[in-house]
Amino acid sequence: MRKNWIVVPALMILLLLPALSVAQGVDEILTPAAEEQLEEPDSWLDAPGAVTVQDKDNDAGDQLLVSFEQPLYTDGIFAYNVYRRIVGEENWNLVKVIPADDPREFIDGYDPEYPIEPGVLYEYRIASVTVDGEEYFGPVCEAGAVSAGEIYHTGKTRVLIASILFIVLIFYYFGKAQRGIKMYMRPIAGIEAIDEAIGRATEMGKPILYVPGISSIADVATIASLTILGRVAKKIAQYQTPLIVPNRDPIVFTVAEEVVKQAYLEAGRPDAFDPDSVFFLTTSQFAYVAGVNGIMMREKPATNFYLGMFYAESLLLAETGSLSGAIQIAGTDAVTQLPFFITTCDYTLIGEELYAASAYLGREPKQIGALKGQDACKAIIMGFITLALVFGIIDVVANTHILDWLRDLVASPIME
Amino acid sequence: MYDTIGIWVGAFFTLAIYSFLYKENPIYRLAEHLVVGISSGYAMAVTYQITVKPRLIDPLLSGNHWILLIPGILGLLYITRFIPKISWLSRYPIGFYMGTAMGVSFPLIMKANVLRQLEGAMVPLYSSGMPWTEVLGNIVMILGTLAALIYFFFSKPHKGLFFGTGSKIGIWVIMLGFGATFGFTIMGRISLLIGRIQYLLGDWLHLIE
Amino acid sequence: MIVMVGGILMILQYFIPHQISQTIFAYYTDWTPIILAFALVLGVGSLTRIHSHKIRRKAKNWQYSYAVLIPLFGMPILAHILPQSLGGGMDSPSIFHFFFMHVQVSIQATMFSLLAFYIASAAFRAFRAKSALATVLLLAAVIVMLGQVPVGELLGKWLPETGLWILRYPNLAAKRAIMLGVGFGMLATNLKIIFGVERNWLGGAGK
Amino acid sequence: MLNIDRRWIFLGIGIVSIVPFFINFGLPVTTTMEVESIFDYVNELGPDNAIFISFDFAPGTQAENMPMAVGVMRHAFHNDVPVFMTANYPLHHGMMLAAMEYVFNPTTVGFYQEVFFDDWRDLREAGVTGKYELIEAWENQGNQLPDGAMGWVFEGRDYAALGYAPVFNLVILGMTVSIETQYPVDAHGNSTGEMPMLREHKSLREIDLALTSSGSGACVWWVTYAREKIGLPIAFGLTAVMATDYFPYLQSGQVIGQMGGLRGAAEYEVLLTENGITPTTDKAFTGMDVQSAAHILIILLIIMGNIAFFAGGFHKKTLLKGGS
Repeated sequence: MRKNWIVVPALMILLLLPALSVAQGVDEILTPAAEEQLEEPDSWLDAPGAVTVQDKDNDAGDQLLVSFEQPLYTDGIFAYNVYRRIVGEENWNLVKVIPADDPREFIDGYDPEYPIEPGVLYEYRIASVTVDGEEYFGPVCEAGAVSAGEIYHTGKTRVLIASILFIVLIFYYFGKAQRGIKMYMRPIAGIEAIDEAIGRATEMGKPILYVPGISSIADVATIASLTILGRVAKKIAQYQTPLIVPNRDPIVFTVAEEVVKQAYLEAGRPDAFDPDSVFFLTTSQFAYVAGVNGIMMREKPATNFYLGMFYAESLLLAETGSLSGAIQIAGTDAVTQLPFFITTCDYTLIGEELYAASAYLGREPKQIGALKGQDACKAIIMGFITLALVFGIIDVVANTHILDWLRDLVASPIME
Repeated sequence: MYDTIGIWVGAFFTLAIYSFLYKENPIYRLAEHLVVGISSGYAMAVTYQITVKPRLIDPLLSGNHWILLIPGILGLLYITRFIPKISWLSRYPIGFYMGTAMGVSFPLIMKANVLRQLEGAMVPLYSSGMPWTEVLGNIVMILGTLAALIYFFFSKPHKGLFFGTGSKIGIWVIMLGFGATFGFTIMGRISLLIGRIQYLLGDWLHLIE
Repeated sequence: MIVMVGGILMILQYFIPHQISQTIFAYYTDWTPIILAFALVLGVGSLTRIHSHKIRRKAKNWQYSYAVLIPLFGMPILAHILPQSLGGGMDSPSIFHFFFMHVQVSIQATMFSLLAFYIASAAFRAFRAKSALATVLLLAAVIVMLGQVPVGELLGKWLPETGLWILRYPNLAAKRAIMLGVGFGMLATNLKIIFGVERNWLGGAGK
Repeated sequence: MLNIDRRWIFLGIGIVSIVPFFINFGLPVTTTMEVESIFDYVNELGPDNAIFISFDFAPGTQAENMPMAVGVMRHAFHNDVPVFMTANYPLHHGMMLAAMEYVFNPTTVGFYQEVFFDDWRDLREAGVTGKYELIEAWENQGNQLPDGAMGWVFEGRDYAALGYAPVFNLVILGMTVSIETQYPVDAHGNSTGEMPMLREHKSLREIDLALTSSGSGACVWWVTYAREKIGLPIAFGLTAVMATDYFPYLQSGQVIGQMGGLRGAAEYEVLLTENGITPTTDKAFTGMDVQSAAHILIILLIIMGNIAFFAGGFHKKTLLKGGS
């Protein structure tokens, strides 16, 4: 029964197997006549009609949109086989099997084994297939179009607009910052707390512990932390309070040392810099915690700063610090660690506040510019959400559908 | 046999780590160092097996994929990092990767993190048949998102009706969110402990099923 | 320079479906894994350096450095050089697989479960409702914790329901706001790196 | 009182997490819509569909992530849905192999009998690749399903252990075009091109679901690179620590459902057992009793600690002005 053509793509049978049971069920109930027909050796199926081929939009020239006319009588058909070949070639390739219930339109070219070459003319023919795998061919149709790649993807306009808007805003504020225009930034409560905590340690004559996180220098949080460390060290240099900075990452250690040295220099007290105050502890996470906890219990610092990227060790550090009675100020963008800091520390810089604090303290124009640019984008988002809220209320009250319109404005299709 | 020894060794190292709860000790330290070495060694072996051999060495040896020499050499430049004189060469592979990775992710982040989330925040407040908890939830969700965004807005002082009240509501919403995270974090850590106890009591001692 | 060209090229690539852009992208997806495979050498190299230093200088606890170095080089040898008949190779059963399955998995799985103990200790000694905000946080945490376990349902149906409500709405709002903020933060960082404003990530390479 | 040696508290947690194993309460776990939606989705699938299970977790979180991956894997095997398995990091590769070892191990209740790729080469070359005809032919060769096994699972027909590939986000992107170019061979060195399941599902476009059981932010890669690009449905299996952060993806429809932590895994096990897909619930469900006990202990500790703190005035500090 099985003919040559069906052995070649053996997988096809598989595809058909489950459909088979469904199709048979349907046949039995709805069209007993069709089944009888199938049993006859010269049974006759209606072949599909003409094939229409269009170039698909927004592709790399490797996809064609193929649709074909459904046969007049669909009884007994449970699938269609789609064959394609380059015009002038001998062999047909079976490129797609479409179950009878599926739409008669599909995108050809997704199959990596039979790719479509851009600019090549193909011809198609489609066959109706019976349950037993017999095929009845429709006409051979030359494709009405060749596939071509497009220069621009029209489905991505919204992303493009958003991206351009974002880039323009960031660069606008970059420029503004570089021209030295002062931009307003609201005071961040954490910064006040930092100053106050330094003062407190000075009064008590006890050291200050500064943990710059345990991540690498590539982490934005670490970079932010080191900027803040510079400012803190400068203040400390003026008061001559001892500073302890243990490090976990060797590269962060070298940068931190530089930063602190520079800060003492800027404060006019390079002589007060103690080279042992910034040191490398160990790379192992829990050993690092054990080391820092030891320092906390021995030296009893008056103030602990935990600023930067933290993982599971945050809890252990903050717990010991809280027991030693120190004032603790934390800041991280690690959302899972923030709750631990909030419940154990006196003040916590939450997420972006850490970046903002660093930009604020560092006073590097471009950082502030970037922050301003991001703020502008947030303002746009906030505008949209407010509008959505208003429209939502109007929708409920007046029974309109303007919210959908607004949603469509920003919605991008799932499939590209 | 193979598995039995394995489970005993596994149980030994599990207990070695737990001994840290009592006191730091040499066996704990040994386990801690071992894991660093083994995991890096494992990563090297697997990377060779899965990437370097089938994607670089095999095609090169087969002789007609000379273009793969370019990434191969670019990759080798990483190693110059250890030779101080020419360590600047290692910037090229790092630069290539960072630049392209940043570029690839830019539009995708814009879509998934920004546009898609904005779309998600625009839900109808009420449609027929919604229970009151869901309506209240939607209102809380929209207002909460807005308020939390205000909290992270640095260009305006947190004063007045919009920014003042907004940021206050914002921090409350953020705290509720963190409370949920907090609860889940505790839950997660305990789950991991449960996993180990199942290993010790079940796989090792066969005391429980 | 490479950074900038690479970055801009890849952004544009997203919007251009044309075949040339796709070919470039295919090369990129082929090459990057190969290049990055070598990056592993960096990590291994610095590990080797740190620990051989320790051994040479007989620093504190230097003996343990052997526990890092021996498996570091031993594992690849076991996997690729030792013949199968002597327990080489990567599939089970082999010495390589044994070390992974029974030593490494055990140690790593246990490491994080240590935190269950520390959380309990911190719960008693450090989690304080010292401000209104911290109180809200702790209350939400308690409700969610009870709501997530079967015993919460015994205490009352409202517990898991309130827990889920917190998760589905206020938590969603907070996380979405953070996600938007972080999204913009990442985008800005991407731009800063592409256009060379931010250079710290080079970590002083070649300086 | 607050200065109590914390080793006593450690001991308390130790006891609380061991004792419930011996006194089985078997408290019921009710299921939530976040997990049900994954279950229902997988339940609809059959032999012509295929799913991905991505092992995106390290040994550190296997207690939470493993039951999720195993649950979905057994569900798929039960419904004859082919399963592709990937891992995004070398260590995660080992987790994938461990999951297979568990599901195929005869000591596991309700295990599946695996048939290695090479063992059914002759049948494959004879063109017998459909699941049902394959089982028939295989059993005609004199093979018998061992006692207690839930069914046959043929490597290359029912599962493909693709494993780890570096820069996994790009691998996902590449698989949207072709799985075979990203994985010319699987983790056991078998040629993927010869696998029937790969012949039927050549790219992610022909896949119906990807579950990422994840212990890191890498789960988002599936959303960014597969969901957003070709619309592949994604399901999340997340550690509890991460679970709350990903609700926005759920609500915006970027993922179809998520399992959060051991609780999520336990819910899936309950659904599997209730629907007769596995004979018994598994490790996650058993763990929930301990979870209950430990949560209660920790809540009590928080309450006691706060009472002692506010009553005893332990280390009273004046609050900072800057802080609220």
